[in-house]
Amino acid sequence: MKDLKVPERITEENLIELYKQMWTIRYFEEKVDQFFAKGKIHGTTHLAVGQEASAAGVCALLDKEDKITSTHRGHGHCIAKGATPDKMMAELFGRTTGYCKGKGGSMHIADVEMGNLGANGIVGGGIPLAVGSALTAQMKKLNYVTVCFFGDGATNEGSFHEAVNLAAVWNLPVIFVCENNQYGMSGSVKEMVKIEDIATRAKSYGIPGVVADGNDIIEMMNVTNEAIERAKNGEGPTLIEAKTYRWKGHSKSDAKKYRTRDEENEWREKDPIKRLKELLISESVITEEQAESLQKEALKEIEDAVAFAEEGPMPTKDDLLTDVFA
Amino acid sequence: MTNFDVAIIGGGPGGYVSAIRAAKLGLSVALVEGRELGGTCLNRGCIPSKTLLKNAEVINQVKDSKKFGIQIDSFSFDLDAMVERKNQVIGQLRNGINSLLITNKIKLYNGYGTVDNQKVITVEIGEETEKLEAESIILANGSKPFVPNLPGLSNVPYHTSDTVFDIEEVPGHLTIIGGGVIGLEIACIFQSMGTKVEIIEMADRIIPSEDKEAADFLAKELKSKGIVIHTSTKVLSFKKNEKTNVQIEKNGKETSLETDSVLISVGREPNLAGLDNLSVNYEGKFVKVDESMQTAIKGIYAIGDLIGGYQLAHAASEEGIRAVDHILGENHKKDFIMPRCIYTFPEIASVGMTEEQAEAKGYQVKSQKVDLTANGKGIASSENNGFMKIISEKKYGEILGVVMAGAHVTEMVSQATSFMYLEGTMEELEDMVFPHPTLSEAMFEAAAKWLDKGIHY
Amino acid sequence: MREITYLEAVREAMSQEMRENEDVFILGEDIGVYGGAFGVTRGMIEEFGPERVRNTPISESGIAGAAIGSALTGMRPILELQFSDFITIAMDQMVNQAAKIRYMYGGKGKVPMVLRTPSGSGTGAAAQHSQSLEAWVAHIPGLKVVQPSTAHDVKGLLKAAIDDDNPVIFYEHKLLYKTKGEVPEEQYSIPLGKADVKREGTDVTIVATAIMVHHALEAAEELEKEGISAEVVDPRTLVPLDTETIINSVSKTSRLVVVHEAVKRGGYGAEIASMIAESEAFDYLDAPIKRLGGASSPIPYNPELEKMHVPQVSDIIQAVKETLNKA
Amino acid sequence: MAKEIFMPKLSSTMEVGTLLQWFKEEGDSVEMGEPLFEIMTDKINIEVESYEEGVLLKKYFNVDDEVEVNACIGYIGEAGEKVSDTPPATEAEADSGEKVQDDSSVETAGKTVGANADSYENKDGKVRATPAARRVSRENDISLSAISGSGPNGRVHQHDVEQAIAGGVLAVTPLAEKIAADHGVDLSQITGTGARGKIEKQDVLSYLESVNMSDQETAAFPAERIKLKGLRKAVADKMVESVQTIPHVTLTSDVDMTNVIALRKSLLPIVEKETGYRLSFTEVIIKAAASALCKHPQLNASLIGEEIVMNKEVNIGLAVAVENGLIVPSIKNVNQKGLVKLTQISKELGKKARENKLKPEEMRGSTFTISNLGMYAIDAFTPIINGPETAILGVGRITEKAVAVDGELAVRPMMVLSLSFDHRAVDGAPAAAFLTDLKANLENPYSLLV
Repeated sequence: MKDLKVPERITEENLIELYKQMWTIRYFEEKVDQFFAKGKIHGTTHLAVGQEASAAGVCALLDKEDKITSTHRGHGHCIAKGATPDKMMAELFGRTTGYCKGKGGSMHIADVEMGNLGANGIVGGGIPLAVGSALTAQMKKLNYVTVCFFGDGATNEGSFHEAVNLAAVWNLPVIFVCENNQYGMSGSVKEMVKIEDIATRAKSYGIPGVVADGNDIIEMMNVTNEAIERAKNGEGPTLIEAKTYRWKGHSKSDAKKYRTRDEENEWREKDPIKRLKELLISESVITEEQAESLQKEALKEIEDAVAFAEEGPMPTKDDLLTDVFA
Repeated sequence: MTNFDVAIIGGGPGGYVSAIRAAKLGLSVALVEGRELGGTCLNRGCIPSKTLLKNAEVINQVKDSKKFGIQIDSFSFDLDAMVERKNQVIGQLRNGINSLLITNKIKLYNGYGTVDNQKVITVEIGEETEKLEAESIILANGSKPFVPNLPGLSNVPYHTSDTVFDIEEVPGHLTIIGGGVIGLEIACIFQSMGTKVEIIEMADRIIPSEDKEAADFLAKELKSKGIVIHTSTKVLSFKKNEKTNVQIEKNGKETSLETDSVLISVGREPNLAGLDNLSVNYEGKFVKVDESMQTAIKGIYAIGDLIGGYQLAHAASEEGIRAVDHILGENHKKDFIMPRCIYTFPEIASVGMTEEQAEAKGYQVKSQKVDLTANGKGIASSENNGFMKIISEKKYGEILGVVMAGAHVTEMVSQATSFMYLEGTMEELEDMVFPHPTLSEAMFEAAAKWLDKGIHY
Repeated sequence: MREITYLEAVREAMSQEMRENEDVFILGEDIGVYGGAFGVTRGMIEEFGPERVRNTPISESGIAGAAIGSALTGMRPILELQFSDFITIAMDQMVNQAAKIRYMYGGKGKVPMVLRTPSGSGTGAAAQHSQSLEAWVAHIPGLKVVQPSTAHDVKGLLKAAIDDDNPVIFYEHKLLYKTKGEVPEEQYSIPLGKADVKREGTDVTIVATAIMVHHALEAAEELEKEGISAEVVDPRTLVPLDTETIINSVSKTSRLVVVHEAVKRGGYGAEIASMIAESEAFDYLDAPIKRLGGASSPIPYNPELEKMHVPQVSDIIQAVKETLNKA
Repeated sequence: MAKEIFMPKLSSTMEVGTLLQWFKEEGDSVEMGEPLFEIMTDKINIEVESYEEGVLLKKYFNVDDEVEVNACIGYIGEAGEKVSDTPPATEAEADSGEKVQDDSSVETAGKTVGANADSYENKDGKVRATPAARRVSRENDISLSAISGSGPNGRVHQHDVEQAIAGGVLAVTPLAEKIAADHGVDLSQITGTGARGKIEKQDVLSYLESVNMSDQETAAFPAERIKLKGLRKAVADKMVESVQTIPHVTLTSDVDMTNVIALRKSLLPIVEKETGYRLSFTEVIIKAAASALCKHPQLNASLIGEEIVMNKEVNIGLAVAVENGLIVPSIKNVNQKGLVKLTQISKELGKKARENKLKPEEMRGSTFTISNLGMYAIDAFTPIINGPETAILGVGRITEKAVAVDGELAVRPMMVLSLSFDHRAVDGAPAAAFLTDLKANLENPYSLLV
């Protein structure tokens, strides 16, 4: 693995697993999109096709105890943090076998025991929560980090400013990962943020800010690794800006009028999965056939997930009022 | 000029009762009284007569003591002491009324008041005059004895009920002109003191407005006590020589009698002083009012002897209360059930209609009379002369009227009044338990007999 | 038994709990050396140090979110919001995050935290620092709401709130801080959702919250003189609400007057009134239910106007008499 | 295996999509996520990406075709794969059997609160009462309408009901109860005006009067059985009493009305000018009867108890038929009144009777009654005496009859008079004499003037 400069804890198996994981994420999102289009899944959804590398890249460095908070476009984070597609799909089908017994839905899938503190329907809603998680780590002297995923849009929310500042002044072990997919719903980041790189905002809170190619999983792993070291050494939080692009609309009824075809095709060229595949093959980590079979395994896992979801029982009237209070 | 919710002219039983009731119901009240509180009733009527009648009763009992095995050799009585006791009773009651007025914050004006149509009252107190104004006014001026100008009357000394109770010495012979309630009661007083009493009545019987049987019974009793009663007799004239000579005429035959003293008690006339610039309507000499005691002028009411009718103290009070209620917007529909009492020996009491009145109203009348002669308590206390009569309506047994004659009936009549007021019928009266032995159980006997279920009758 | 103030009772409840339980800590603005805007946390930083008495930047959304996040991950934070009016800034975190996390995550995950905050008018702090917005949070499934009225109750209820595994909004009325009462020294807990009949009575039930409990008791004394026996019920917690005690009381007295300081329109009194109208007690109502609450205006600055804004003892007496046709 | 391309459902309200253009031709290769075709929905135009990879095998629809949501519009698969030429029928709603709710038709989670308020028919009508009062009245089965409320606007409170119960079912005086029972009146229908709502005699009497009035309005009795109530009852009682106590004898006599007809014709304009009413035969008969009664006072007498009361006044009762009964207003001192006055009074009393506006005194004090059935095809009948009166005159119709006049046959307007009299007070002879005089008065009415 000559020029595959990856953090040392990352082995070739990890890379292969990551390649398959990215396909799992993509097929999950495509299948979900298909089902929503057929009206078989209820409500709406926000898909992270094209952003697989930032989720997989960051979570590759995390242990089970480490915690993440996610966004309304969080299927990728979920899978990357160890959630299984079958329970996720069951949740989207509203079945009691889903992660949240069918009560949470696409924007709120969470698995607290597995460290996934949950997706969040409120833009920037999860950022203060991540800071809180980091506060617990500091106060109880637990050696875990908390990764906080959010989009470029969230950086204009009050909660982002207040939480990052609080983490900074208390030197909390939290890593703020801004997946800058260029658009906050229909607002292009160029119209909504004056500065070129969101990472430069970190300086105003006295914490380091790093720009990374969100579609290069290797680079994402490296910058995440550095941030984890800082956090674990009590040097406080880091802001990572992952430049990436979401191939699909904001949600199912988005005709993407706000951007051009060329721009989309330009970013499709930087397909994170294709780039990892070419890298692994060129580094002879895997062969073309292995890549094919990994891809098929991923698709199979998703189709099984759909079957599992469709068998799951629907909740009954009695479920309505449970779980309101602990 | 001060303003009151209610101003009342006259402090008699009509005036002071309505003043207190109005105050209790939250109205600001003024009471105008020229003479003494309590009016005729307290000072010159009911109270003095009942007080002296008690004296008379005791004298009679002393005279009767032999019947009860009590030997009294000789006794005497002191008229001045009796009059003094009478005045002491009146004083005590008058102070009572005064303190009631104070506790109820009623403003008392001690003077004669005249009222005008704008409801302004001018009161003369000594020399100065005070003016006061009121939303509503109740006229309770009361009445005074009526003295007909019979020929020669002016040049002989005579009493009216106003003066007779302050008499200095017991007359040997007393002639009473008028066989009404007042005349008869005074007759009983002086008869007990040994005065020879003669009564001159124009009508064919005494107490003409009451039940005929009661009148006949009373006349018989009074005669048995030595009181001479001349009915259908007119007074022609009076002449003064050493004694007073009274010319009378009955069935065209003129006679005359000598007497020491004369009492005029032929009726009472309303005190109209103070009403001259008030354009109220009159009915004969009495002020005309509607069923809620209101005169022709809105907000001006009249009650008591001033409007005629019963001319009784409790009638005046009841009429006063009805007027006050009307001022507060409430109007009573039911007409009065008014008991009447005569405190002669024995007494007469009645309530409701006589038989004639009932029949005139179209009721199918069936009445029932029961004598007291066989009554246990009567015999025991040798008070068994008298009767109870119930006048009832055939179909429903509605009690239309009750007449009682005998001892203590003035107390018992309230039983009959309450029965009629609460609309009890003969069945309930018969069904009710009366204490034995009592005179009042005669009511039970009458009801039982009326239902053909009599026990002793 | 010794007497301490409502404020001392709050501090004592927190200190005693923090001595027992490491996970319990308090965060908020100016709660450290300054001792809290109303002096509730005075002396606590000296005992527990800045680690567990955490002075925060003025970021209600941020610190509320941090409290929720830490609660989700094992801590039991007590968040002091300096004025209950500022809940508007932390509303998203409380309503969309804290209240809903357990339900959205299908019962996995819990948020054991207490948001304590001084509330109510009477201190001349004017419109933005004197509100009573308990009806907002009482409307959100997932949040519990507590309004203690006495020093004894506040200590027991705060203990229960800290022990509760759910987010609890804990309102302390400013004018009550200085009121005294008998408070046991040892720790004790008053269960949430248990009303307290502060005064027995037979003719009318007065349900009152926070400061209004004291006004109701005063009114009841006056009414007693006029032969009217009033029962005063203090719900102590709005969510969960002890409906049973209120229903039994109204069924006994057959008349109900509900009084709270918050604006009458849309106030929690409407919830209590309709709960009664829908309950067994309906058949025992012998007069229309009466509600008293704040006037429909922001809280005025002028002290006289401020007093008028809130139901007075005389208003309670008048309302009671109206239910008895004696007004 | 060829994969289906279907028309996506892109909004909750979308039913169909119109195909705007294809970006690929049959045989082209297609990448996953690559735009495949553009459609127009009810809201927007949108490019649809392919969910599959492979070669576009078949296009079933062309530009501007309207395609149902979820319908198959083509296939992607391996190159050369065979697919059917016609689109398959739109899939069954959901291949996996459960129907996934479209979000637009989500049932509201809240349970629909059944109208659980027990909608017992509020038998108390529009009575203003508190729930507690209603509960106590339900539990004790007494009607609220009989209770006067002490609350504002007369609202009935609990203690009002309890008091009503405490005072027996209803506070009523013994006398009032007897009268009500006697008339079969339900006490709970009467509002008492005595102390605390106690029902007194006067309340019952005024209720009876009102019921007489209201009886007419509430015609909603079950057709077949009408209870003897109100006026009907009153008339019934009177008739029974009269028939049972009075020995009735009825005499009839035939009267030639020729002259009366002429008299009436001449007097019509005069009376009409004076009163606005038209003089009718009844008034003439009343006048004739009055003058006859003066000559025969026995027929004008009343029998009260054991006494025959010789009435000085001649007050004639006029039987007026009203709905569901009969009322007898009385015209006072008929003998002193002329035909003008009589016409006016009798017409007005008739009108008042029919409108139930007669005052009690206008119905009392009559000494002799006349019942006229002339407007019907009735000749003679046996009228029942209206106690305590001792006689009653029945008037039949005027009809042309062939009669012998001075031995020759003539056609004359004849009318039968039927006189019933109380044989206890009046014997046949005096009654016959009266009837003969009355016939004479009518046959030469001018004698009335003298």
